[in-house]
Formats: sequence, C-alpha cells, structure tokens
Amino acid sequence: MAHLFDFEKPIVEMIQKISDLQKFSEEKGIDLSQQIATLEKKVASLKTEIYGSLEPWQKVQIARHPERPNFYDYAPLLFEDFIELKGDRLFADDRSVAGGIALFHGTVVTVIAQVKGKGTKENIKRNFGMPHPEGYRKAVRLMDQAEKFGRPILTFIDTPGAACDLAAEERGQGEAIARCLQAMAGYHVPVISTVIGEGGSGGALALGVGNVILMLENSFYSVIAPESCASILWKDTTKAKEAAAALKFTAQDLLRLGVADEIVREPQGGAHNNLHQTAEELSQVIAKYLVRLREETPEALREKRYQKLRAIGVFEEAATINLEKGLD
Amino acid sequence: MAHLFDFEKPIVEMIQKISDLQKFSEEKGIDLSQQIATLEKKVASLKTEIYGSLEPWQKVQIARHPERPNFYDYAPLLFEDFIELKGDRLFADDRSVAGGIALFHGTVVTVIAQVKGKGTKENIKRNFGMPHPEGYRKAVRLMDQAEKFGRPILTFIDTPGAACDLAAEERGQGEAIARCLQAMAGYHVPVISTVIGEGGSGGALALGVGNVILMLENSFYSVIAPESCASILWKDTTKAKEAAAALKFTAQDLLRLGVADEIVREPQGGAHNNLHQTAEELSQVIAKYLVRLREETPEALREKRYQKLRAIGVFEEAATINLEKGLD
Amino acid sequence: MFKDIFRKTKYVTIQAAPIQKRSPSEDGQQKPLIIKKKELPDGLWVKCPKCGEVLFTKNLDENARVCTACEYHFRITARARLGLLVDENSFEEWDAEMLTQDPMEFPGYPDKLVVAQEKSGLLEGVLTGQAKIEGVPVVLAFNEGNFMMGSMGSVVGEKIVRAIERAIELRLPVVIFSTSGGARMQEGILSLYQMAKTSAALGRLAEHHLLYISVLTDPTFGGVTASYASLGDIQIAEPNALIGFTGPRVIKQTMKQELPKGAQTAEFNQEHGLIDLIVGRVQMRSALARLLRYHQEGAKYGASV
Amino acid sequence: MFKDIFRKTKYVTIQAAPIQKRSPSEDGQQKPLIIKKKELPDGLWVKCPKCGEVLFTKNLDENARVCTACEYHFRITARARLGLLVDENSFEEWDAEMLTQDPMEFPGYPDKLVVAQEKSGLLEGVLTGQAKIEGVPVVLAFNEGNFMMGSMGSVVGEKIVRAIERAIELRLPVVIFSTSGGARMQEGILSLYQMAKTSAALGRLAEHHLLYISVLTDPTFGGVTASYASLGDIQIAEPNALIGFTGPRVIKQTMKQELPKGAQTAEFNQEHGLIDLIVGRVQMRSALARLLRYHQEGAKYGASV
Ligand SMILES: [Zn+2]
Ligand SMILES: [Zn+2]
Repeated sequence: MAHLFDFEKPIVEMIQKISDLQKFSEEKGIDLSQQIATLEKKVASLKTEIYGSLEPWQKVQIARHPERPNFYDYAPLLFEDFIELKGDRLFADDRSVAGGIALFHGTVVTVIAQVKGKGTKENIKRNFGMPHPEGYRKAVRLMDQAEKFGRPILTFIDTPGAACDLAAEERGQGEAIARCLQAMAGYHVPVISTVIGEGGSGGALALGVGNVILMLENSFYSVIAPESCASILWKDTTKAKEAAAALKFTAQDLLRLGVADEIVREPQGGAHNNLHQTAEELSQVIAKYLVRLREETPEALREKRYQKLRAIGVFEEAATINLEKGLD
Repeated sequence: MAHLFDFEKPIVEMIQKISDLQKFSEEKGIDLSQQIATLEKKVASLKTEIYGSLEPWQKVQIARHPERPNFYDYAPLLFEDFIELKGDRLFADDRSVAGGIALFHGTVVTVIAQVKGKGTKENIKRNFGMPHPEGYRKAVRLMDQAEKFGRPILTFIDTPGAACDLAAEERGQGEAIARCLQAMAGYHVPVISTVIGEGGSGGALALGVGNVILMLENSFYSVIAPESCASILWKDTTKAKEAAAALKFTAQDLLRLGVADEIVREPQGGAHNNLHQTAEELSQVIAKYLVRLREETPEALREKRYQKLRAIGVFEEAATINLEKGLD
Repeated sequence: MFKDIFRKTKYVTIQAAPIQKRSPSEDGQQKPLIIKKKELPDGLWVKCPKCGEVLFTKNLDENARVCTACEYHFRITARARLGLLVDENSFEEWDAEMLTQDPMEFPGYPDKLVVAQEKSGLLEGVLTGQAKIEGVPVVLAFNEGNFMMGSMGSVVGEKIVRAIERAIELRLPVVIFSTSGGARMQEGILSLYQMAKTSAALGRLAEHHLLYISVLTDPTFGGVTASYASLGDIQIAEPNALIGFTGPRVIKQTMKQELPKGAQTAEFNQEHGLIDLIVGRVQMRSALARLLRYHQEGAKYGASV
Repeated sequence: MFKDIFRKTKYVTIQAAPIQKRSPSEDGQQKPLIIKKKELPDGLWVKCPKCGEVLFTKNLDENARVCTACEYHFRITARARLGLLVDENSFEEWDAEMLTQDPMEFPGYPDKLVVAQEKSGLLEGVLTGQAKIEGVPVVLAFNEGNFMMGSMGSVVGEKIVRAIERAIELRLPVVIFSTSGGARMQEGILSLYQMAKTSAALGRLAEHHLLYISVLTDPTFGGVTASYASLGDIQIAEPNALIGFTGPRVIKQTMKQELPKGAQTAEFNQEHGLIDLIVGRVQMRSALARLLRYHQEGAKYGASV
C-alpha cells in the first residue's frame, strides 16, 4: 500500500499486528493460530465497516488515487483489440483524450476516454487529464464516424475538468464542449458513458451524454471540484470535505438522483487494489447494457437519450411539484 | 493612370499629344479640332487594338493591378445589404477570406470571397489574399449554413494561392482545402463561383466548385503561378511571360476548355478603370445564372455540379478519344 | 427610447408561490417572497467605470445604458433588454411561474434564492417567451445577471429547453441573450446536466433548419459558454463583453497564468474565430431584425425578402 | 516475402496505344512507347541514406525495403506496394489502358510522358483496381512516384474517380496510397480540377457510409494533399514520410522561412492532429486488414465480427 489514506490506518495497524503475532509465534514456537484467526476476522469486518461507509471526501481521495487504474490500464482487459486513432484534423492530437476502434465482446465499438497520466512526466504530457478543445474535437470526429458506420460508442470519464488556461480560451473551450454535448445527443447508435474516476464538471460532462450512465463505485461526478466549492462557500479550500458532502456527487447519490443507471462494484478499498477484478465487473456491466441497447431502433436510441436528458432537473410549477424519476 | 503598363504607353503618348495640341490651339487661337478628332479616333482604335489582343502575361498584370477592385469594392455595388460574419469557430478569423449573408437582387445569398489588401498595411493584415486553413474552415462553416437555410452561395476568387508557411502546414492547409472542395460538391443549393482577379492554384480552387464558373475578362485561373512554372520549366523566373502563354489560364482559355461558363466583360483597360461598370456587368451575369439555377431542384443542382466536375479532364482510352464538352 | 420601454415592462406582476425553504434548520420560518420593484438609479448622474465621464442618468438610460462618451456598455437586466428589443406589447412570457426546489438540500441555497428573487424581481434566472422584433416573430430567452449571477440550475435549463421546443412547434427562430457565471453549484449534477439538455434541444432546433442566434453579453462564462451560448448559427457579442469558459481569476489561481490585456473580451473572441458580429446595444434591435428577416422561411432561395 | 510477391506482379503486359506526340515541333516523329521491365536494384548491397548502414539488397527486399537497422522506409513503386499488400492473384486492375493527351500542347509534355512511362513501367501515374486483403475485398489505388513525381493529371484524377464510383456500386471500402508532388502543371486548369473531382467522388462514397482509408507515403504534397489524400475516415502515414501542402523548398524561397527540424514528417503531422496512425510498411497489410474487417458491413452494431 504505497499510498495510504488516513481512514485506512486502523486496517493497516491490525494487519501489522497479525504479522507481528505470526512472527512471534514462529520464533517462539507458540501456537497463536486462534488469536490470529480472530484478528483476521476483525480485519475483515473492519474493512467491511470502513470501506462500506466511506464518506464522500474519502471517495474523492480514492477516485484521485495516484495508482487508480486509468483507461490505458483497462483497455487491454476490456477489449479483444483496440486501435487508437489520433487527432482532431484541425490543430493537434490531445493526449488527455484517447479514442479509437475496439472489439468489445465481439462487437466493434468506438471508444473515447479521458486519460490522466501516472507520475509527473506522463501527467504533464496528458495535462493531468484536462482536455483542451482539440481533445473534445477529436472525440466528436471519432464519434461522428461511429454514427457513420453504425458503431456503439463507449465513453470513459476521468478528468479533474477541462483545461483552464489561455490556450483553451483562445481555441474555444466552451464551443468545443458544447459541440460535444450536442453531437452526443444526436447520435443514432447506443452510447454508454462510464465515470471511472473523477468526473470534473463540464469537462467531464462533455463525454457524459449516454443512453446509459455508469459509475464505478468510488468515482464521483460533480458540477464543481469540492475545493473550489469550499472556496466559494466558505472562502476556505480546506473545507473541501464539507463541500464534498454538500455536493452529493458520489455514485450512490447520482443513482438516487436518477442520473446514473448503475454502479459498477470495485474491490474492497478501491479499483487500484485489483485492476483485473474491476475490469471484469466493468466489462460485464457495460456488456449487459450494450445487449439491451442493441435491441432498440436507431430512432429510439436517440429519442430515449433525449428524454433521459430532458427529465434531469427538479423544479415546481405553480402548485404542481415535478418529481423526476429516481428522486424520492 | 497611377500604375501604367508598358503596353499602355502608346495610348498614353497619343493622349498626351492630343492634350498638347489642345493647349497649343487654345494659346494660339488656331482651330485644330479636325486634327484632334482624327487623333482621338486613333486613340480609340489603338485602345481597341491593344486591349483587344492582350497577351496572357499582360492579363496577369491587369489581374494583379494594385488598384484592381477587390471584393470589398464590389460588395456595396452588388448587394442591397451585406452582413459580414466572422470566424471558423475553431481557431481564428482569417481576414483574407470574407463571408456573410447578402441581399442580391432581392434574394438572400451566402457570400464567400478572397480578399487581397490595398497597400502594404492592409495586405499584411490580409496576408496578401492568401488564406490560412482557418479561412477555408470559415468558408465551409458559412456555406454549411447556406445549405441549412437553403440560400444560394456566391463565391469570389482572388488569391495568389493558399498561405504557404509553417503555420498553414501545422494547421492542415491540405485538409482545409480538401474539405472545402468536398463540402462545395455536396450542397443542394445553387453555387456560382466567379474569378474576379487572380485564381492561384489549389487555394483558389477551394472556392471554385460552382454549378457555374464565371471569370472577369482580365482574370486568370491557373494550376501554378507563371513565375513558379517558369522556374520549374526553364530554371528562370523571368520567363514568366512564356509560362503564362503555355499555361492557358486566361478567361478565354477556360471558356474554350469548358471550365468557365461565361466571361464577364471589363471596361477597356481593366476593371480598375471603371469599378461601377464592372460591378454592373458582374451583377447582371450572376443574376442571370442565379435565375436559371433557381429553376433546378436541390438534387439536380447537386447532381449537375458533380457531373460538371466529372467531365473535366482530357484523356483517351485505348483507341477511343474522349472529348469533353467545350474542347474542340 | 430605452427609458420609455423600460418603464412599460418594468413592473411585472408575478403570481406564483414563493420558494419553499426546505433547510431543516429553518423549519417553519417561511419567508414570504417579496418582489421589489426595481427602481431606476435614483442618482441624477453616474460615473462611467471605463472612461470616467460623468453621465446624466437620463441620458444614459436614453442611450440603452451605453456610455455616450466611450460606448461602455453598463450591465442591464433581462427585462430592460426585452424592452429595448421587442415590438410594443408583443411579448408573451412563458413559464413565468416555474420555481426552483432545493433537491440537494444545499447549505444556504433557499436564502440565496430569496435574495436573488428580491434583487432581480424575477422568480428565476431566465426570462423566456415569444415576441416580435420589427414585426418578425421570434422566441426569446434572457439570462438575468442579478439572479445568482445568471447561473443555470434546473429551472433555467428547463425554461430554455421548453422555449426551444415551442420554437420547433411554432417553426420560429430562437434568440438567447446570455449573461452567466456558469452552472449553479447548489443544484449539483442536476445543474451540470442542464448544459447537455439545452445543447440537445438546440440540436433538435437545428435539425428543423430553424435559426438560432446567440447573443453574448457581459459576462458569460462556464457552463453557459460551454452549452447554449456557443451553439448559435450566428454568434453576436456586445462590445467589450467578457466571454470565456474559465474566469480570469480561476485561471490566475490554478494556472499561475496572468491573462494578457484584452483577453476574453468580445473582440478577443472574435479574433479567435468564435464570434460573428460585435453589435452595440443601441444597434442590436435592427441588427437582429435584419438577420431574422433574412432567415424567414419565405426567404429561402426561390423567394425574395 | 516482398521479393516473391514483387516478382509475381512485376512484369505487367500493357497493351495500349502509346502517347501521341502533339507538339508541332516534333511532328511525325512518333516515338513508340517502350515499357521497360524495371529491374530489381542490380547491386548486391545498398547504403541506407538515414543511418548509413550497408544493407544487402536481398535482406532489404525481404523486409519490404525498410532498413533493417533504423526502419528507414525506402521509396517503392506502386506495383511493389500492391505486391506487399494483397492476397495472391486477387488483384483485378481497372482502366489500365487510359492514356494522357496533351490538351494544353504544353512545351515538352509528350517527351516527359514517354520518359515517365519508361521509368515507371506504367502508362500513367496511378494504378487502380480491386483486390482482397486477408480475404476482405477492397478497392485500391496507388500513386506511382516514378511517373512525373506522382503528379495528378486528367488520367490520374479520372482513374481514381472511376475506382471510387465502382466502389460505391460494389459497396466496397477504398484504400488509396498517395505519393505525389501535386497537380500536374502540364495539364493546367484540367489538372487543378482533378482535386475537386476526386474530393467530390469521395464525398459520394462517404454518403454511402463506405470506408475510405488514406495512406500517405513519402512524399505527398500539393494538390494531392489538398484533395483525396486528406479526406480519409482514417489517415495512415508511413513512418518519417514527408507530408504537406507546400514543399519545404518553396516555403523557404517564398516566405524566407526555414522549417524546423522534423517539420512535415508523418510524426509532425500526427502531433498536429492530421494523422490517425503511423504504420510501418511491414505491418501495413495486417493493420489495413484489421481496419477493413472492423468496417465490413456485417460489423455494424447488432452483429459480431
Ligand atoms: Zn465611458
Ligand atoms: Zn537505416
């Protein structure tokens, strides 16, 4: 456990204790197997307790874990083949967005994913997973081809947000995201969007206009970063924890709000503890929805996606209270 | 006559002589009206002779005349209203390409034009009429809107060629021109392309995929600049005159080759001698074709444009010689 | 002109339920909604923040609140814009009674809404409806900058989408005036998805070959820039309006990058290919009228305007 | 592998009328068309221009003429590419007998054509037809760099357009390998319009939802870059291939601008968003086969590959 969270310390301490007992037992030749078994049970129940009741801010930390699997980790496990295609044909190839054609459970699909780097060097190359306009324009270009050739689209969301620098402003970050939203809403092919890590505001949403929206168990998807929210609300970025709770952005919140369709289970402690298991869960859930969506006609796919968007929002009119699905 | 061509000198000399005679006649009180009338007739016939038999290289000089009217000179005379619309929505607004919506003979049209500057300062701003990729992308954006709203498209060609610098290469000059060609070929609205000055190779062609291709009398439209051609053929850029003759790029040549549909008359000596008259001719000819094209169905407009392109080219197959229309 | 029309449309009667406070800490303490009549600036003069010229309020109002010395555009309300723009008595407001809830039970949101309603004289941050501009029928929406900085929550998104959907039914063009700080944090993910919802609705409008003009006014940022404000067939901006995705303060904080002078102005955006036309507020009505007229269905080729 | 397949397809028999010299200065002197068999390089070894390695011709040929030390891609002919790519005996050539005329009576053109025919062993600068790649049927075109630098005149344009039109009839994907200096000056405006003609034909292919893969090889410039070579659904380049609109010499001459090292390479173009994939010649066949297979009509969603 290279990167340890505070809330994981009790678990680690107990594991250390077990290890000490085992060492002691071996050295002294004393049978402590019963005591050790008891402690191991305790570890298991502690894990269930801690990981089963993570607070939003703890989930943020897991979602941002430096070793959390990124798209390139999942790709070889999810796809029988993946051919990465590059460039927006206009200005550059944005390395914070990967796109291409893949074979998924025997079906040819178009894949678009945001990619954070691992380590500083790769993070600089990928702009910490924050796409510039050319990233969104590459996405639209490739998704347009999916529409042209009738391929389902799978998107994977993992970004702190869209790039927020002068270059992004100069090349029309707002326009690029808006076009992406509009394009995704119009396709006649199945679109499945999965938040695999951070879903940071408009920059994440740009890939989030799916017929189905899935979220990994410890991912979050928010209108604003908790730190920025704290800064606005309380002029205090250290109150990010409180902001995280207020924003209701966990997978569980979004399922309840009717935005997310299903939560993809992660191994105890987070996806970084078992990449293969996470990929397998992810693969099964996406495949399940893909099979369902493939039953739909192209027009129905488009219309239902529109209606799904259309229903997001809570308001009242005169005395009538409009309660959208999923909201209690 | 600020800018005087060599071939115009005999005319100017004779006009000077007339002026001298008039002065002499007035000073001395001698009636020379008959001699002056004779000389004036001579001037007229000299003009007809010289301007009626201009060599290709002389036409190039007229087409490149620093005072030759550009699109912005014609616009207020051609259109009852012109609203310029800017930008490619991606990178920049290219000032060597003007575009917008105009009222032409009571019809709303979309207008796209290449614009050279007048004088050094404006020429730098307009990159000497050489568009960068953003110019072509602006053109496609605006022409796509013409298609969306069912407006005829009028293009005006006047460029030494597309921009040929590192920036143009970086942003995909080839792609930008190719997309422009492909887009124009696909529209269901009438497209009329007019060469008003220089039609310099691919950069000019990008706006030249019309149902109708018109050329001002002293314009030219060439696969390569005569200087560059001379440099390749004879390693000698001063042989541009010979190259100009070899390239067969005058309005008259293109009419004969079946590429141009009609030649728009210019005032004697060139458009710069009478802007209003040129604009009036231009207006009448474009209006004539627009009326004709508006009779066609959208599908026919597109199909006939394709067939027009399809027929350009001269080749033989086995023994059969393929003679395309317009070629004798 | 400005003042007269402003007066005509200023005192709107809003008959709708007040926002219900749902925060448990304030249970029972329902504060009634008070729609204050917004007064015209009561001073006789105001100082232009750009050129420093001292302007008589009367002259400023008569010039659409554009500085008569330097053309600085003072910010104005949604209703003031409406008054400047549409033919007399032609405006029919839509969905005026739609009210925000507090689905996230977000700290302080109900209070903020009440303050915003008092400050703006509107129940929510957008005004939508149908009107005529120089006789041409059009569907209109105006963000209200005084309502939580024109931020987009569920009501703003829903009202805009409904306006667009009605425009499709009526086969009318749409003009939206944006002024916004972005998505409304207090409605969380629901607010974020209003970006997708409005963009999708505009996609449908486009498929029906109906015109959409986006008019960007000072300031337009964030989720609004990244949705409906950037999707116009024609993009118009008011002179000097600040327009961008990320605000200059955030860019400075997060990227340690000082923006060059003039960055994110309307003019900067136009140079970068994002704006078709920069139109002064005084000329806006006639500019829109021309554009609308040239896009009327009868104006398609084959017909004359 | 390379050598064997190359041999199989090398000795093509061309039965067509030779180019007719039309230049009045050479009246009567009709030079018969001689199609010389292109010999394999007769030396036993060749030096790599990039890394300087001395390579045995046999090894170089067996490696698709890619340097075994540094992967430098030597230029190869259209027929050699064909041999490397398609299933044995699957190629059916189209329009092989189409001949160029001299519509402009351009100085020296007929002579140049004869030289080009002798040098390339082809009647014109492009080879088109239908074949199979790993069993997948496809329409193919290859520019021939030895034919007047792969320039596009009437015949090149016409053959490419016919190939695309036949692909539409047959509902087949199209792959074009480009190598070209650009439009063919000697055919003037007719040559220029081949850019529009080929681009328009590809537009029709796209409307039929058929795949077009453009493979850019060293060098691709000018009118070919500004037409069919840039219009691929998928853009592939060979490593280090020079690709651009204006050649570096002309940029230097006209703009007094020295291009930075690495400008206009395949890698430069990919960084600038213009190329999807850089694929070595040895891997080209299998890469194309995968892409073609994934775009077969049966591969649409609902079906498996
Ligand atoms: Zn002022
Ligand atoms: Zn080598």
